[in-house]
Amino acid sequence: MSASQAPDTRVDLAGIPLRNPVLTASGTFGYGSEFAPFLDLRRIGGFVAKSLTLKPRFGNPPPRISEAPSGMLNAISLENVGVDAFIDEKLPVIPDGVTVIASLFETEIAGYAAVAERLSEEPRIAGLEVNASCPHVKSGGIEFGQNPKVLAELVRSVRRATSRPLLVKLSPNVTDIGEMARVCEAEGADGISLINAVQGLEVDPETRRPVLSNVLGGLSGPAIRPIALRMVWQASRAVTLPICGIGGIATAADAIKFLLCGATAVQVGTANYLDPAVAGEIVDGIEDYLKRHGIERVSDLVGALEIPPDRRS
Amino acid sequence: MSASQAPDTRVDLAGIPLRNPVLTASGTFGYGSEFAPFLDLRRIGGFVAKSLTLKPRFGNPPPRISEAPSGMLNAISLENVGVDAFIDEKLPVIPDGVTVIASLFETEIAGYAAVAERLSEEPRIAGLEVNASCPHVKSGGIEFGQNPKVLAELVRSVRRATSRPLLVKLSPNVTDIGEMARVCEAEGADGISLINAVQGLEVDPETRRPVLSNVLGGLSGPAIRPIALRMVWQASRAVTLPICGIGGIATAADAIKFLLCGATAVQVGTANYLDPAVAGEIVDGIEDYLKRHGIERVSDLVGALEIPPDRRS
Amino acid sequence: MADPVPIRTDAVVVENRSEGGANRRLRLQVDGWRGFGPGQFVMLSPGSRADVVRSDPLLPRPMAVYRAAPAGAGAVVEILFKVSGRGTGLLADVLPGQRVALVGPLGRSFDLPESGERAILVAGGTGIASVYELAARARANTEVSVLLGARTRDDLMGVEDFESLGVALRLATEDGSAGEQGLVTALLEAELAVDGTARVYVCGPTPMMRRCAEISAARGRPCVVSLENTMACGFGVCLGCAAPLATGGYALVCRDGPMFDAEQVAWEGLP
Amino acid sequence: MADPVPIRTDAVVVENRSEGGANRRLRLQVDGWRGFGPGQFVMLSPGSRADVVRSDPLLPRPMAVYRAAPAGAGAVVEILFKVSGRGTGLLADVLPGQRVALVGPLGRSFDLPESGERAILVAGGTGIASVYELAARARANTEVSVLLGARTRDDLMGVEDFESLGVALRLATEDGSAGEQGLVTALLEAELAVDGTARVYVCGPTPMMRRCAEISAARGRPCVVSLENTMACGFGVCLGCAAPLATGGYALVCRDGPMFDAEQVAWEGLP
Ligand SMILES: Cc1cc2nc3c(=O)[nH]c(=O)nc-3n(C[C@H](O)[C@H](O)[C@H](O)COP(=O)(O)OP(=O)(O)OC[C@H]3O[C@@H](n4cnc5c(N)ncnc54)[C@H](O)[C@@H]3O)c2cc1C
Ligand SMILES: Cc1cc2nc3c(=O)[nH]c(=O)nc-3n(C[C@H](O)[C@H](O)[C@H](O)COP(=O)(O)OP(=O)(O)OC[C@H]3O[C@@H](n4cnc5c(N)ncnc54)[C@H](O)[C@@H]3O)c2cc1C
Ligand SMILES: Cc1cc2nc3c(=O)[nH]c(=O)nc-3n(C[C@H](O)[C@H](O)[C@H](O)COP(=O)(O)O)c2cc1C
Ligand SMILES: Cc1cc2nc3c(=O)[nH]c(=O)nc-3n(C[C@H](O)[C@H](O)[C@H](O)COP(=O)(O)O)c2cc1C
Ligand code: FES
Ligand code: FES
Repeated sequence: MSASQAPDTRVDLAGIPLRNPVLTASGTFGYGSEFAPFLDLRRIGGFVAKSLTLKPRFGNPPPRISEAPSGMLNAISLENVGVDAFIDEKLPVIPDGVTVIASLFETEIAGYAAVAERLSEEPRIAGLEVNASCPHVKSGGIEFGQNPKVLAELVRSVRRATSRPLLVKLSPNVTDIGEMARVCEAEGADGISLINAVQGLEVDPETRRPVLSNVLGGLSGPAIRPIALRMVWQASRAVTLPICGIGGIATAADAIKFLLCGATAVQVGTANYLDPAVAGEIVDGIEDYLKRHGIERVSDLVGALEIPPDRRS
Repeated sequence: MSASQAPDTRVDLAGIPLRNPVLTASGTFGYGSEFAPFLDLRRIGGFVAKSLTLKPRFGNPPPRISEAPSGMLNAISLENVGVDAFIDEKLPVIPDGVTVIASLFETEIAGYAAVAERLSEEPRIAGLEVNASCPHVKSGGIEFGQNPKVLAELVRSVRRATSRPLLVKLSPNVTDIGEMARVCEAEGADGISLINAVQGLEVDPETRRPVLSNVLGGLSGPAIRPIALRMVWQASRAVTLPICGIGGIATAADAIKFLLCGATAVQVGTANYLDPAVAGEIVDGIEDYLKRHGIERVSDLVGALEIPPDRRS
Repeated sequence: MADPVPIRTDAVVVENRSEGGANRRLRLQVDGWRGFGPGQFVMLSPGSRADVVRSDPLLPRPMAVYRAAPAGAGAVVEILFKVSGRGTGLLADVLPGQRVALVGPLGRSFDLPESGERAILVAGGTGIASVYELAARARANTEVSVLLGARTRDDLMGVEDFESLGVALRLATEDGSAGEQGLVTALLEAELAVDGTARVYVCGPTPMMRRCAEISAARGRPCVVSLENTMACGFGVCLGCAAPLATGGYALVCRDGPMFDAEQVAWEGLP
Repeated sequence: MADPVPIRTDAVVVENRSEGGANRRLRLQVDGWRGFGPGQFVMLSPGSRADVVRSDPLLPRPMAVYRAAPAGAGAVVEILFKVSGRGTGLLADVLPGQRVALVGPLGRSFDLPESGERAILVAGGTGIASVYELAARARANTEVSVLLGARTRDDLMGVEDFESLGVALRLATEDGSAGEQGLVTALLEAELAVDGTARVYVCGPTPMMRRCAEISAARGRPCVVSLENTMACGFGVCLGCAAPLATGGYALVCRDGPMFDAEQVAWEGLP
């Protein structure tokens, strides 16, 4: 590759063609247009909108967020405008050429399928991401993504409800992420996204109460990046499905680490709060890296981690 | 309590009487005497020595450690002087009045039992802590503490091998920490310690290699504190066994959070590296807190987290 | 007039000096600044200064725009803040020439009082920083009374600036070290005892705002409060800053506020 | 003589100034300091300054004690360091009066050359900081040659200090901007071509140390190298700084080193 030639940053994520592998993560990018003042949405690979339920939902009482070491805890719960308002009000204001992935969740499997069906009617949506980190009411608070049987049932019924590219976003709160990845593969998902926030708890020693009204929250940000990288690597060895890597990404170097561990694309989450233009800078940084290393296609990085021979178990 | 009266900081951890609830964690406190220049070992509740195997072991090639956001990754592996050298050379130089807990691990269950037997002969050792975060060779790299059946077998056979106070140190890399806690309770452990380091991975994007020679490592430090607090709280609701809380503790406030979540005592780990006197300062800080809040006994804090009524599921 | 479109940039520290007690005045050169409305705020990231990136403390800190003056390719933006934790502790350390990531201006601005309507601005502690610009702009076409309160003299901010504005200024401190001894809410009660129309604007600790809302309601005067919730983003996408509404549901303090009509707020649900 | 017992304290910054290029000189007031041996180091925690505690970057940074002079209730300890990452970037920012957590002195010290034995000190880049005190102490009873190398003039540290010691000093830079053009290893080859006993002490990048070890071995001269591994604790408890030994197994750089006889080291196993 000549130094002047722009590297090819395109990737195909689970049947969704992306101009580059940098997406932004559900719940950290609103419904997209909030970022228009800061970032040309066409510069990034696309965005995953806030997870939708069938009906609008209010979410948890405050406090909903708390700072943590190199991270934050959140317990926003299900707050969203609902699938209809998303389609009627939010989607139309997204400029053409911006790739939109819709995220969905519910507290019962039937609900998921209904939201998926409704979203599948919408040509403007490039693909669906099933958020499996929601507590499954019937399993008494265990997340859908924490039980392989429940997860299988969930993926199966959403798969039946849609023929659109289908990503399943996995919970990191599991013993064996490879097992969950295999469930998704077996049930016909087109790809997996990981990781969602890690379950955590923060306490105020002065009031002796949990900081979050919900007691438990999800830990996100740089703190969880080593865990996310590990899980992406483990999942990439368990399945051939494309993987979208998520967790603590704040720089191009971070994104590249995920690609090397086997992710086809990445999602930037919490970092958007600190710097609403960061996703664009990560795109720039990846291009610089490719040029500097004389790599023609970003896809050449995917899974290119070099493991020392004696560790290739 | 009058302001001048010193609060009672004594606790009983699984049959081990401690002058205060601040221990130091295995692998972060050497064999104790390394800290003598910095800290009066009698000031703290006690220490857990580096995990021992039957024979001395060398450990992994470098790099063994790497910095992470608000934490570090380590892959020291099994390096230790072996149980005999510990008893013959390390224990005798520990001053009287210092509470020593011995930690043990092996790659097979029979090995654990043998180390436990050898350690049980030693009156100077106040109790044993079984490190269940070691890869179980027969399960192909899964940790002992990741499989309830393997964990049950492990605890059962170590329980048979010793009548001394027995703590089981749990792996955090599981879906349901409560289940693992119940296994320990059912098999006759006297208490549980949690958490060990969280499995993570770090990559050098320039060399495209994992930073650690072992590829995977254990994430420790403040980054994991919200995860540890959550697991201690979950375990405390699952069992009545006393719990020793571990993970990212660096201040008295951190320690108190763990007590409130249900820990009877805590262990300070990575923070010892940054400040070898920190465990003593945590003891001081807890005393100050008790005085400031007019609390007579530190044990009154254990499990005293106030949960809002509508969240008491 | 619509609020200006926010920008995101690395502001350069022009000055960072003590303002008495734990308070500091930070002056930032912000290139590309497009103006702001009274009551709007910026998010500052002292924990991830551009020259040495670090991730703890992680979240940016919301700070009211105290005032701004055109300068260079933008403006010098002034912030008055109190050192009260780790983020503000780091902010206290930044030196002239160093950079601080900034996003803003954010939030809605105060609606100015209608012409002829008297404006009573009540502010406590760091809330003082949120009302200076309102005082400066409102005095053009209305009578403005500013009531500032704090625990002690050192906790007051910007008193001289308010004095030079030429607005009616009254102070209250709990220890009597400046102005009247007592709570600023007592000053409000006295002000409202005078007849006539008046709109009350309040920014300060939640109990103070709630009390001001009660006092105003008792007199039938409209009251606007500027809430301070923990924020992660500041522009409506994390949903972290929710404040419960009297009518049920939540508003986002960063996007729908920070100012609300006092009767909109479900006070008992605020943390 | 046994090395002094280490202490752990908050050192107070006395001075922090540029030393040319990315290099800086940090002078710390360390109360309770009990002295140190040449080649010993301290662990500094710039990421968790005592006034604003933060946990990123987390680990303390090992830094050689360049030199120390009694002062007040202890000593002023001098550190020469290069800004090369986040920890050293924060260290570059600390101001006089601010505090930096310090643990040390740690590690073994260099064995001084025997009387009459010539000492050749070879140092590259930041390794220069590790050999100044050795030069200062060894010159009392031996002939000392100091060979300093760096990429360019700006990367050299402390040259004037070495000059005022009155030791034989030769410089090499890769770009010829100071001293001879080329690698410092070439200077060593020239020095060893001269007959007589000599002990070689080396501190610098691993490839340079390895090459010096080979050159010395070829001439049958003893060679001591001071290794730089990533460290978490600095006092032998994390087992993170393991260096592979030629005889199998590992030594801890912080406890058993940082200096080792060159033939003890299994060079191919170093990261
Ligand atoms: C719209 C708005 C405008 C503000 N304007 C000013 C101002 O002009 N001057 C000023 O001194 N302060 C102002 N504050 C309060 C200021 O944001 C907090 O004092 C500051 O965030 C505390 O950070 P810390 O790192 O010192 O405290 P820490 O205790 O370390 O903070 C921990 C977390 O809690 C949050 N937090 C702590 N206290 C508050 C608070 N009172 N309000 C909101 N979040 C808080 C922090 O942002 C952080 O996320 C404003 C707050 C809001 C919401
Ligand atoms: C015994 C000893 C003495 C030293 N003396 C000096 C000295 O006097 N002056 C000086 O400038 N440097 C010295 N160094 C090297 C210095 O420790 C590193 O340059 C420094 O740790 C880099 O930190 P950073 O935050 O700038 O880099 P980062 O890249 O942010 O560091 C990331 C991690 O890698 C470690 N690391 C990075 N580079 C090195 C290195 N070369 N050696 C060891 N660990 C490293 C850091 O400690 C940290 O844990 C010494 C190292 C050792 C082991
Ligand atoms: C405030 C907040 C809200 C979130 N909401 C959602 C959500 O609605 N759906 C979802 O799938 N993930 C949600 N997430 C998880 C993120 O998409 C992402 O998986 C996680 O934060 C880890 O990435 P990060 O470390 O880059 O933030 C949310 C995260 C945060 C911080
Ligand atoms: C370098 C290092 C070595 C460790 N070695 C052991 C060990 O031998 N046995 C063990 O049970 N835990 C070991 N641990 C885990 C700690 O005891 C502790 O459980 C973990 O680090 C979490 O606590 P922290 O965040 O306070 O460090 C080690 C941790 C570190 C960082
Ligand atoms: S602070 Fe993020 S939505 Fe208000
Ligand atoms: S740095 Fe911890 S053992 Fe050497």
